Amino acid sequence: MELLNSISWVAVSFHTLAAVVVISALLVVFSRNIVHSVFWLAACFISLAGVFMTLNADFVAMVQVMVYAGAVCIMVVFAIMLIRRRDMGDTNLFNGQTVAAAGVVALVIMLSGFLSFKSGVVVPPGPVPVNQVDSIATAMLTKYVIPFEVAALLLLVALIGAIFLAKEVKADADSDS
Amino acid sequence: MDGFPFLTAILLAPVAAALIMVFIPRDEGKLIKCIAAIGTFVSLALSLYVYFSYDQSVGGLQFVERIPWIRDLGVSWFMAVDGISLPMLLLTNLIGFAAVFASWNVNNRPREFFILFMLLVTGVMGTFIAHDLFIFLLFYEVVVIPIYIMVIIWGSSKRVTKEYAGMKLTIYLLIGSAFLLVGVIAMFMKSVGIMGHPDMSFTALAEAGKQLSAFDQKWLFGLMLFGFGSLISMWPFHSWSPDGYAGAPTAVSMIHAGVLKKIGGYGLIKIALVFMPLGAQFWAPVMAVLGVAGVTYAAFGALAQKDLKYIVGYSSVSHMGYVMLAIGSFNLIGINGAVANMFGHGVMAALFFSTIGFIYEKTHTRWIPDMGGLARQTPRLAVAFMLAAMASLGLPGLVTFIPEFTIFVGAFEVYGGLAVIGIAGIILTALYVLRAGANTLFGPPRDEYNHLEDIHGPEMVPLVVLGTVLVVGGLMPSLLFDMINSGAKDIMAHVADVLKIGGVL
Amino acid sequence: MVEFALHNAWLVPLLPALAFVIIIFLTKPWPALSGLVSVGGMLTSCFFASLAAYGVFTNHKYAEEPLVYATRWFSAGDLKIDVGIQLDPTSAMMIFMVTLVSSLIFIYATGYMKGDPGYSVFFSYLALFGSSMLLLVLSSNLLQMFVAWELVGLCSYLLIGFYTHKISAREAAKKAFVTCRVADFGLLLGILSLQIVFGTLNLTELAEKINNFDQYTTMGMMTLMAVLVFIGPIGKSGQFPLHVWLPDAMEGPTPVSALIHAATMVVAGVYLVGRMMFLFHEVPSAMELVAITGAFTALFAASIAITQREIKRILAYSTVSQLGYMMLALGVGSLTASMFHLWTHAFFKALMFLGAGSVLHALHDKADVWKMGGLIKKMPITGYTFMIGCLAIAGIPPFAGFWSKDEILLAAFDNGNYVLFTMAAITAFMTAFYMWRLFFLAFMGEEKAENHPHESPWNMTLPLVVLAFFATVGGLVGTPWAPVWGEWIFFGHPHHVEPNYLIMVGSVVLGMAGIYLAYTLYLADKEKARAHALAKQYRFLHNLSFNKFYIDEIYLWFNHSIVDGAARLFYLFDIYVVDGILINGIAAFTRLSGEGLRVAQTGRLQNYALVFFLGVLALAVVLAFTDPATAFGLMTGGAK
Amino acid sequence: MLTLTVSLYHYLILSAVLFGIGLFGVLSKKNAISVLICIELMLNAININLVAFNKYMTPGDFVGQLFAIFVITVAAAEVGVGLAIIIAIYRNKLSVNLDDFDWLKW
Repeated sequence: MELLNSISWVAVSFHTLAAVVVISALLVVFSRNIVHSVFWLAACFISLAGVFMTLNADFVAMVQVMVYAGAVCIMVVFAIMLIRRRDMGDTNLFNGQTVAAAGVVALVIMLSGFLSFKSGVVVPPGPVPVNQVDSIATAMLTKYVIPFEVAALLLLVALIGAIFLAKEVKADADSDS
Repeated sequence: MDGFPFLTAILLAPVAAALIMVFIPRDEGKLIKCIAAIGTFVSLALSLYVYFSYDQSVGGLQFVERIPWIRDLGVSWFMAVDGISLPMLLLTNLIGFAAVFASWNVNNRPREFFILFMLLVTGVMGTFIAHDLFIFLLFYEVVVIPIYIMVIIWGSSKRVTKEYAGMKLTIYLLIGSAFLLVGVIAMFMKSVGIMGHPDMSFTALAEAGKQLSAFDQKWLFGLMLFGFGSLISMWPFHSWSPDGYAGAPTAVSMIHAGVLKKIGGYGLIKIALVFMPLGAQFWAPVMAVLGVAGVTYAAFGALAQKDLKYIVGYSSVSHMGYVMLAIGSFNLIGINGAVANMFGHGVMAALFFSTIGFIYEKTHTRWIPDMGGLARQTPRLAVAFMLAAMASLGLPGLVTFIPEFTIFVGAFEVYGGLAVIGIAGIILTALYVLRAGANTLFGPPRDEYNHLEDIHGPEMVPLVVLGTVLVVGGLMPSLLFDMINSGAKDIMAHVADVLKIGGVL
Repeated sequence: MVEFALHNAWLVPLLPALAFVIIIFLTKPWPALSGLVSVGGMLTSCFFASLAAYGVFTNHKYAEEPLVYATRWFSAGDLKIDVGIQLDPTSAMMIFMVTLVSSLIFIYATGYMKGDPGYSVFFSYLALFGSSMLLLVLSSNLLQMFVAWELVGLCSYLLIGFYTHKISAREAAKKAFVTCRVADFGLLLGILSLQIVFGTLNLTELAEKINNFDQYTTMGMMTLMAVLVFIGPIGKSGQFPLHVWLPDAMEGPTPVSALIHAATMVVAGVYLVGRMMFLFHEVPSAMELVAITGAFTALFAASIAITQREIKRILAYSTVSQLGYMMLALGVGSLTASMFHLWTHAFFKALMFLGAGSVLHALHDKADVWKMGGLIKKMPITGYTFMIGCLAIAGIPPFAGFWSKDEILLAAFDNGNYVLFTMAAITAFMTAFYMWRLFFLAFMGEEKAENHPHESPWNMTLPLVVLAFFATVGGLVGTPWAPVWGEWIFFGHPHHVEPNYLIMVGSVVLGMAGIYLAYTLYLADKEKARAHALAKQYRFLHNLSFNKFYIDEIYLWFNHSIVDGAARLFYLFDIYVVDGILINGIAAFTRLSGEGLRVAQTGRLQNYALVFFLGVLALAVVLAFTDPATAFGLMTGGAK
Repeated sequence: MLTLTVSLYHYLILSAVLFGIGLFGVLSKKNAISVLICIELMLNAININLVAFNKYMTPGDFVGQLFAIFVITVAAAEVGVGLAIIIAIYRNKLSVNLDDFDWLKW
């Protein structure tokens, strides 16, 4: 019991979730089948939502699940289906610069890890407010209302753009000729 | 002086002519040429007036016009003339006027040709009368573009294509100006540091130059030497000259060999030497060696040529070697000789190129083995050719001899044996010039040229104008030398002044 | 009037120059008028020259101190050059001789050139030629002299190459100019060093300063200057080894040859050395050089002349030889003898050249003496005047050449250099031989049937007669018994020589022997069998002499192989190294580096991203491991 | 004994690793869709940072979370447009292999 008490459940869940995140992310990259990649991506997103929970960011976690695990993954799956092939094996291969990329990435990780420790951020103590959704909603609709609206506009434009781009071009070709 | 802005008027007359031409229908070739002639003539007449009303006993800068322009950079519209810029200004106008008539038979887009030509002349004149470093560079850049376009459109392709020639010419000019620009900016920054306020005028910069450290002077002069050196076709930065002249249309060759090249020598004397006397002293032997190398090398180069324009192209490199040698001799006699030689060579080269232009126009060849006996069929052309040839080999009695002699005196005093090698160039010059003349003009006449018309009417103008200057300047060298001496002695006095201070420091 | 001429002697060169200008700009379309202007100009000039000469020779103070008037020509810094007139007995004698001989030649040319399409131009050139020579003679300044010197060269170029359509004329003209140019290079260097060392080029001032030259310079420098100055006359006066242009100069019309060989141009060199005696006098080694060059040239040219076939070529080599004499005289220190020979030579050589011209005129330019013969019967005036010339040059008293040649031999003998004396004596013998060989072959003997000679018109024969007169009596002004000449024209102190009868008789004997030898070989022997046999027997020597010791070939080879080779080498260097490697190399480097870097543009986004992150990494490293201020400085290039 | 704690640095390391994996995928995958997916991973890594900093540095404020939400929004839009582009290209080239898309090379 003492042992149990001494274990911070937040810490445990963080480490577990982090492990899942990293492993599933690795699987996203290393799967040879693109469909598998997308599944691992969904797993990664969901566990990331858990990570957000450990950070007391419930709302973000929820959005994460809805937008990423839900919308984005589904969209990607649709796209894959549009570009369908009979055999989905070997659809997700590495290109010629894998080794170089690995080197650069290793350096990036080392450097950012080093910088994280070097930065010496002092964490100020302080209570974490509980009623977060309220606060976020208030902030978003008062102080950040313009970015909010701009984001909405962006989504609209992206929607129209996506439709326009993905539309069949045959009609255009006809009208051109 | 008396209020009327002569120098600006001289500068703007061709511009005005160009502006009028814009409104003339393109097929009115005759009218366009007449306007060009009038524009350049106005400039010529005014500059003659200025030349002869310049007070040599007073010396210094005269006909000064000074209007502040960009105050933060200390730039002002500072136009003035002294004993060094006046001969150059006069030369530009003489050649500009003659070149219009040498191009009398340009019938391919005459309007564009003459508009560009007017701009070219204006740019060259501007460099000689501007006494503000910024304006000087401005006019220098004005020159580059018309030349490029004119070579590309109206040039001729022989050993190299005209596109190559134009490109080479332009890139060289730009490289020269790049060196120059770095030097000028550095000089300006240093001068701001010394004076405490920006001022781009030559006079202020010369004063500031007195306080430049010896080290600064050396590297600044080095930059300017290579900038101006590639302009004056200093060996080994000369190879644009033969190709460029060969590709360029007659008028451009005339202006280019006649005066544009001289901007290099003029700049070396009036800018580099005056601003950085210690640097000049340091670099003087280098200039002399490069000068002598240029003289001999280019003379041999000319000897191997069979294309008339190449011969004159190489010969002008060779003659500019003398100018470099003279500046390198770093004494008053040498500077006198350098400026006078630039004048003499300018007149001579212009006459040469105009003659070759006419020969080419009439025979459609510049290849010497294809010619011969032209003296019988086109005697006036032969006279012009021989006059230019004799001036080229420095015949006494023509305007080129006394300057060369002066240079030899100045250089021989300082460099002895080195100068002897340079002076030996006169033998080679005689050899190639006479060979070209003999093979072109003399010998049995060729039947295919029997129908040739000799030059007549407007085509005579270059011969008359430039020939007169050649002879008069040769018989009365004091007309030229008194003027140059009045400018050169000021410069050398200033230089001696600075050297004395430098010695103390 | 005499005073006016004395003080306005600049009119003497100016009048012919004016004639030149008038002909070129005004009277060119009317040949007869042009000829008149030219002759008129020269005659007027001759008139003034005579007056001036009269003025000088009646006032002995001019022999001590020359009459000089000058004006500033130009100045550049310390370099101050004057132009002016220097009248002393030497120059007075020269202007008289030049204007007189020139006038006669001009008159002759009016007949000789009749009908030539370039008649007017020819006379304008002649006038300019005379004017330049007169300017040279009267110059008070070395640079002015050089100017005239070069102008003389230019005129000779124009006149030698007057028949522009002939390739040989063109080449000869070029050769003359370039050869002289080579020599002028030396002269110019000499003038430059004089200017630099002594700070003046005015002859009188130079003479004073050189008198005590040790204040200014060393003996070595003096020797150098003297030798450099002497190079000019070597070229102009056709001394060995730069004599090659002179024989070729006969490509011009004959009056030109006469003018070049007798009165103007070639004697300019001798005159210059004479004028510069004050320099040479101080430098014994230079004097020796002058003497040796002169003696050698005299002998050398004579040995070529004895085998030549063309009439003008023989005369040309005889000129070279006689100029050698004059140089020899200068070299042994006798300005008097040299100028005396110059004076007499001008008359008899002009006479012979004009005579040769008359012959060529009659024979339609057939120049080979072997194809002539018996001309004296059909052309008596030409023939007999020519004979007078031959007598004069052979040194037969009382003709002019005898006195001057005798003077030179005497001067050489007195100088004590017996080798030079012997060379001069041998030359005298050879001269008599080859001149009379020419005379016997061309004028005596049998007439050739294919020739139809006729006597020339009066305006050609009149000058011959006048010149013959001077060639006969011209030497009497300087006989050993009445040395008027030496009283006036001397260097240092008046020249008095005791008549040396041994040398006098000896030189006459040598001349007679030469004539006799020529007589036996070429006139008495109708078939010329012995002459041919001799030529065959000494084939090698004959060929050597006939081919002028192959000097022209050597020069030609040098010019074509060495100079042109070097030129080609330089040009190839320019095209392939300076242009090809250096200039186009830089251009090619720019282009190639572009080509090379182009490959980096793979078009693959992921490549770019990779490099991009590498850059970000580098930047991050810089930012992470350096002090922020330094990092900022690094990125902004040090600007504050 | 092993004390299992969690601090800002843990989150930063996780973020760095996730970012690195995503970057690796972006740089080395052939399939365009896969690259798009990996970009999402990178964006998520950023989100971790934003939210973690929010919690540890400015607990009373929600700017970090707000920013994360905006990032998610933009990411969603980006995926939409990106996929549309990939489909459009696929229609022309019948390939989603990025190695084939090098028309902009030299």
